[in-house]
Amino acid sequence: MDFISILSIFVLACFVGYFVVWSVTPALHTPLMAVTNAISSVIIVGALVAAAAGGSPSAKWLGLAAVVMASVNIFGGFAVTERMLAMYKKKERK
Amino acid sequence: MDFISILSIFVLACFVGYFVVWSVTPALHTPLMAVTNAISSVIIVGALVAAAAGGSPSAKWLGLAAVVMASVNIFGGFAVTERMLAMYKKKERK
Amino acid sequence: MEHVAVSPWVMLAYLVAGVCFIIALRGLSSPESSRAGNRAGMIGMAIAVITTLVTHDVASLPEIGIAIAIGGAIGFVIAKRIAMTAMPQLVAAFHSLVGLAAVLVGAAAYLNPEAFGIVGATGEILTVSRVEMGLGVAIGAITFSGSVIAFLKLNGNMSGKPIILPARHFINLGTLAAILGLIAYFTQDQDPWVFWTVTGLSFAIGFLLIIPIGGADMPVVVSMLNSYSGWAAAAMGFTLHNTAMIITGALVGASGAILSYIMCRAMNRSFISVIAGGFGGDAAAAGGGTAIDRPWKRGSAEDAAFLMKQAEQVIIVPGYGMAVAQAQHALREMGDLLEAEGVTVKYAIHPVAGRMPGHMNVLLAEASVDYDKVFELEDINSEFARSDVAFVIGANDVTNPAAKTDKTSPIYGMPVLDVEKAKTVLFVKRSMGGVGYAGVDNEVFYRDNTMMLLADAKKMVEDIVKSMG
Amino acid sequence: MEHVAVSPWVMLAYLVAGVCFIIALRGLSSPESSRAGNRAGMIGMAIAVITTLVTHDVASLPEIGIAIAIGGAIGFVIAKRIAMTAMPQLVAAFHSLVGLAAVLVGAAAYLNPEAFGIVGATGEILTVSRVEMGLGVAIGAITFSGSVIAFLKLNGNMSGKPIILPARHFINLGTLAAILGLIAYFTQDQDPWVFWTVTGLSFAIGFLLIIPIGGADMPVVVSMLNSYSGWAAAAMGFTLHNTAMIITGALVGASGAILSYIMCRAMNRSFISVIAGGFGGDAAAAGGGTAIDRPWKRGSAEDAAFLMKQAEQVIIVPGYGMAVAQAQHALREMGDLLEAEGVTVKYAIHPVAGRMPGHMNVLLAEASVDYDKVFELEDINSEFARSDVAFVIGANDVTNPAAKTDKTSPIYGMPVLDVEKAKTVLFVKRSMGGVGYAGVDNEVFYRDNTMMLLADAKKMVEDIVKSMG
Ligand SMILES: NC(=O)c1ccc[n+]([C@@H]2O[C@H](COP(=O)([O-])OP(=O)(O)OC[C@H]3O[C@@H](n4cnc5c(N)ncnc54)[C@H](OP(=O)(O)O)[C@@H]3O)[C@@H](O)[C@H]2O)c1
Ligand SMILES: NC(=O)c1ccc[n+]([C@@H]2O[C@H](COP(=O)([O-])OP(=O)(O)OC[C@H]3O[C@@H](n4cnc5c(N)ncnc54)[C@H](OP(=O)(O)O)[C@@H]3O)[C@@H](O)[C@H]2O)c1
Repeated sequence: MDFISILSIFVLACFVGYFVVWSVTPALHTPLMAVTNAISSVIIVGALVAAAAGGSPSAKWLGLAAVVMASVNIFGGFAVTERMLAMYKKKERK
Repeated sequence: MDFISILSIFVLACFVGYFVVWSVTPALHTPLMAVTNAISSVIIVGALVAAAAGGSPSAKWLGLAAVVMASVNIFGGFAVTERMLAMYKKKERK
Repeated sequence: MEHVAVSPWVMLAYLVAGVCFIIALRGLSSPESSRAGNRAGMIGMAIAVITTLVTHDVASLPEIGIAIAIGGAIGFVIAKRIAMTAMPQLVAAFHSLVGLAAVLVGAAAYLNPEAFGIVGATGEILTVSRVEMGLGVAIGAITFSGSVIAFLKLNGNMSGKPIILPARHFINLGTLAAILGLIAYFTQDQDPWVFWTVTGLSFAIGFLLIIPIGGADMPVVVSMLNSYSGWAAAAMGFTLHNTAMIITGALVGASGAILSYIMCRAMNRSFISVIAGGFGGDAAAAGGGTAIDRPWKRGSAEDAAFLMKQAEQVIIVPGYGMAVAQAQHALREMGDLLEAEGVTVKYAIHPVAGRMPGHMNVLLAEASVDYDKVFELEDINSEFARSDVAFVIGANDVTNPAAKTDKTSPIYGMPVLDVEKAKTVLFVKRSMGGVGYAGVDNEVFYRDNTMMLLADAKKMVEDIVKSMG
Repeated sequence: MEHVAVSPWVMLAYLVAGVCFIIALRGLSSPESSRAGNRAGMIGMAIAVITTLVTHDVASLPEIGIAIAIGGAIGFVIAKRIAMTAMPQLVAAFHSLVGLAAVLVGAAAYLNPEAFGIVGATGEILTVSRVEMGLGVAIGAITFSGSVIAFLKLNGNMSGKPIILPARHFINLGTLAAILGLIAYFTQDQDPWVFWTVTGLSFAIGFLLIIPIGGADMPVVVSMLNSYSGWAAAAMGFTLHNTAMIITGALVGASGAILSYIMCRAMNRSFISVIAGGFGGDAAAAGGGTAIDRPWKRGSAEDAAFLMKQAEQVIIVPGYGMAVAQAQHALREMGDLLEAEGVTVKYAIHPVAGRMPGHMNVLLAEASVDYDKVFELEDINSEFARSDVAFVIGANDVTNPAAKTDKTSPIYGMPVLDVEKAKTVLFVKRSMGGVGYAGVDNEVFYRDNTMMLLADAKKMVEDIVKSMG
């Protein structure tokens, strides 16, 4: 992938982000914050690359530390979102 | 640009298209049809490439014919959209 | 890669052009921003054209200049002269040109692949480019011939009646299969006969697919072809590795698909049933036989003028008949006179009133009706009950309460305007026998609070204006 | 390119992961689709992680497994245990982890660039990667230290009072300039001191930027830092040529920015004024001095119960105080009892009620209030005039009519709920002196149709429930 392709992808992704976030209903803004938290931990990909590679032990340990942090976020973020979303109910008590 | 970059761009552009078209107000659906007509004539880029190149005279004439058609669309499409949009007025007669 | 390496600046320029097109459509989210959006579209197109010209060795600049000038002049004149009521056929005609241009570009790429940088190491066209080229040409050809038929039907050059061939589904599916098969074979053998047969069959299938569809269903078809022209542009964009074309293709493809969907949903019909064809010939043809012998009340222009002047609020419901009669200017005048009398005047637009999406809005805008007096169905439907007069002009199906109650009606389930809830309904149409697009009778004609104003819409409104003066 | 050539299938997998994340956010457009969306997000994350693991030579799978297990377990337990009222600080804490992870990844890439495929022909790190890395680390570090402060302030471990250093704008701008200058210099000289100084300064600026901002403005800050963490992920995505990270970065970046914008707009404050800091300490601190000696009416739980049982429609307006008091369950019980008496109960949610966007909705959902009884400001504001009782519980600013009339008020221009139009307003708060976030007095307290119910929100509602039984 050349730089310009990546830039194109980024620009279009910004448009998608803009539209998709405005389409979120205000009642779900708190879950939105939690789930964006979880997905921004996709940075774990970088952490895994660092942790997987041989060569530099310090880089490996930094990577492993990053894996731990990102995992907290991923599991915590998705789980708390799931927990919140499970609370939104309609007419179930009738 | 490799195929996967192009595919990524296409996929994201489809999302953008989906969102942006739903965001168009129904009152402007007719101008929407006219303007999409105009922009889909960006195919003129291909026509220009064919018309510009030496080598194959038949390809050149096909290209020139395509340039004419696309130009009708581009000028006609944008002009008629402009004409329609100029009609949408608010409280100007007061 | 085998592609000619393109400078990143060129690719950046095409990306910018694509973004301009996104901004152009985004602008249409409100009338205020729409004109700026349209300008952005023009800028994007200029960027795309200029970038292409400056980054290629142009052996024939004068010819290209002349071609653009000819095309531009034709387009410009058409755009200035066309009547707003003729928008549906204009859009169809323009689509046919996009389709044909795509076919020509595909053919040129086939004849001169070097120019497009799609020649592989063996001197043959790259396999992936062959697929993209085949698909682009096929979609372009279908768009062309389909749009020509749509144009002829909408413009009245051809009867709107569905033309049903025997075994048509069989023929159509066979032809489509042949086209796809040949495109697959094209990857193995780039012989001219394959390419030209794909092209020829695609032209044919475009005709075949559209002739069985009734004239009144043409708007859905036009929108669907709009979508196709987008996908054709996207396929070309894959061939040329051109971001502007890919983005545009996706935008236009999505736009056509969504508009078709909106129309089908608002008509409560499935897309498949529209495309399968056979429904909705000319309104007259479809509903000519309805026997009507129930009592109804006829009114005159004077009655209507009197009633409306006394009203506090009048809601005007325009429909297809208003467009046909070109009554929008007279209607605006009537609205002005009423407002001068202190009457509140609002316009209620059903999503499929008229014959294309947004049709009524553009006509009212042409007659300089303020757009903040023009309301969508959801926003105004609750107001009929609070209004003294609903003035229905050339609309029919969109006011038919059968859609709410009669499960056997062809329009059952379609959302309709509740005009019958107004104190008085004034119904302008030419005859009691003439039905609308769906070919069904309308209960509202026979209600106690309805007064029929039988005449051409424009003439009737002009008479009302005279009686008010 | 100097990058290691990656298989197209891998890139396709990352694209699919990115699309899953888009679908995840799209799902949040309605509660019905939201859980499927969340699942899509999980699938996307699984695809990204698995793709990375299977396409790299993993020298240390056990360690990685343990790291994921530890992190996952911690995250899971926190997610299960956390009180819904503590969501703002939880989000802040999670952001700090994303920021720190980004810094660590950046540092790892700096120490072992070969593993990331960003080494140029000369054996040095590619210039463009250095810029991306520098930006990623800087944004990550700011996100980390800023989020830590936000967490401490929201969690009450640190006073919410703005801490104003002398010449802070000067210090901050200087530090930012130094960071950017060093990143530019980093392209020329990849010496460790440059990298670590950038990292250190960025941690420092994160602290410096956030400490002058008052505790109550923290939600805007958290959202802004959310946006930053997105851009940090996108910068890493550029370095790794990873579509999933780029798409995610853009999504999260947009989300944070838009939420900040929505909050600022709903508070009628400019983003700049929030970020410049100095506003809104602890509510008590900011408004402690307001002298109140105008007449007002006090009511008891019995009065409130009696009034509401007689009502046809009661609109409940929850605010920050309800969250603090954790009164949502008692409130739901009260609503159930009222409905059993035939009273229509609705909830009106102001866009910035509470302390984070959607805060009240999530608390009401926790107490199993049906979400179709919960309305946004625009949808319910016209209903107060038709309601017998507006029951305001722990809300203040969002009901303050000064926003509509008093140009000198700090909240002038902010849209507010028109509670004073209801026949009776019941106002639950702990004291007459305690003001809200904006630190201003509320005219509604002193109106004839207002009855103050002074007590802790939860206690008061429980008392009302008792009097009803
Ligand atoms: N807008 C779209 O995108 C779209 C697309 C596809 C299909 N459609 C369909 O089109 C229909 C639109 O409904 P509609 O209510 O607007 O129209 P309609 O139901 O087709 O009715 C048109 C009415 O206008 C009258 N009329 C025709 N010419 C007239 C003239 N010169 N003066 C006065 N009256 C005249 C006709 O009666 P007389 O003959 O007695 O005068 C008829 O009752 C819907 O069924 C919709 O599903 C719309
Ligand atoms: N939602 C967001 O995203 C967000 C973000 C940033 C800022 N803000 C700001 O936060 C404010 C939110 O408005 P709001 O009306 O929800 O809250 P508010 O104006 O801050 O008022 C809270 C009220 O609750 C009372 N209260 C506090 N603890 C209580 C308890 N335990 N029991 C009963 N009452 C209690 C307080 O009075 P006493 O002390 O007398 O009890 C106070 O009057 C707005 O100004 C908004 O701009 C919101």
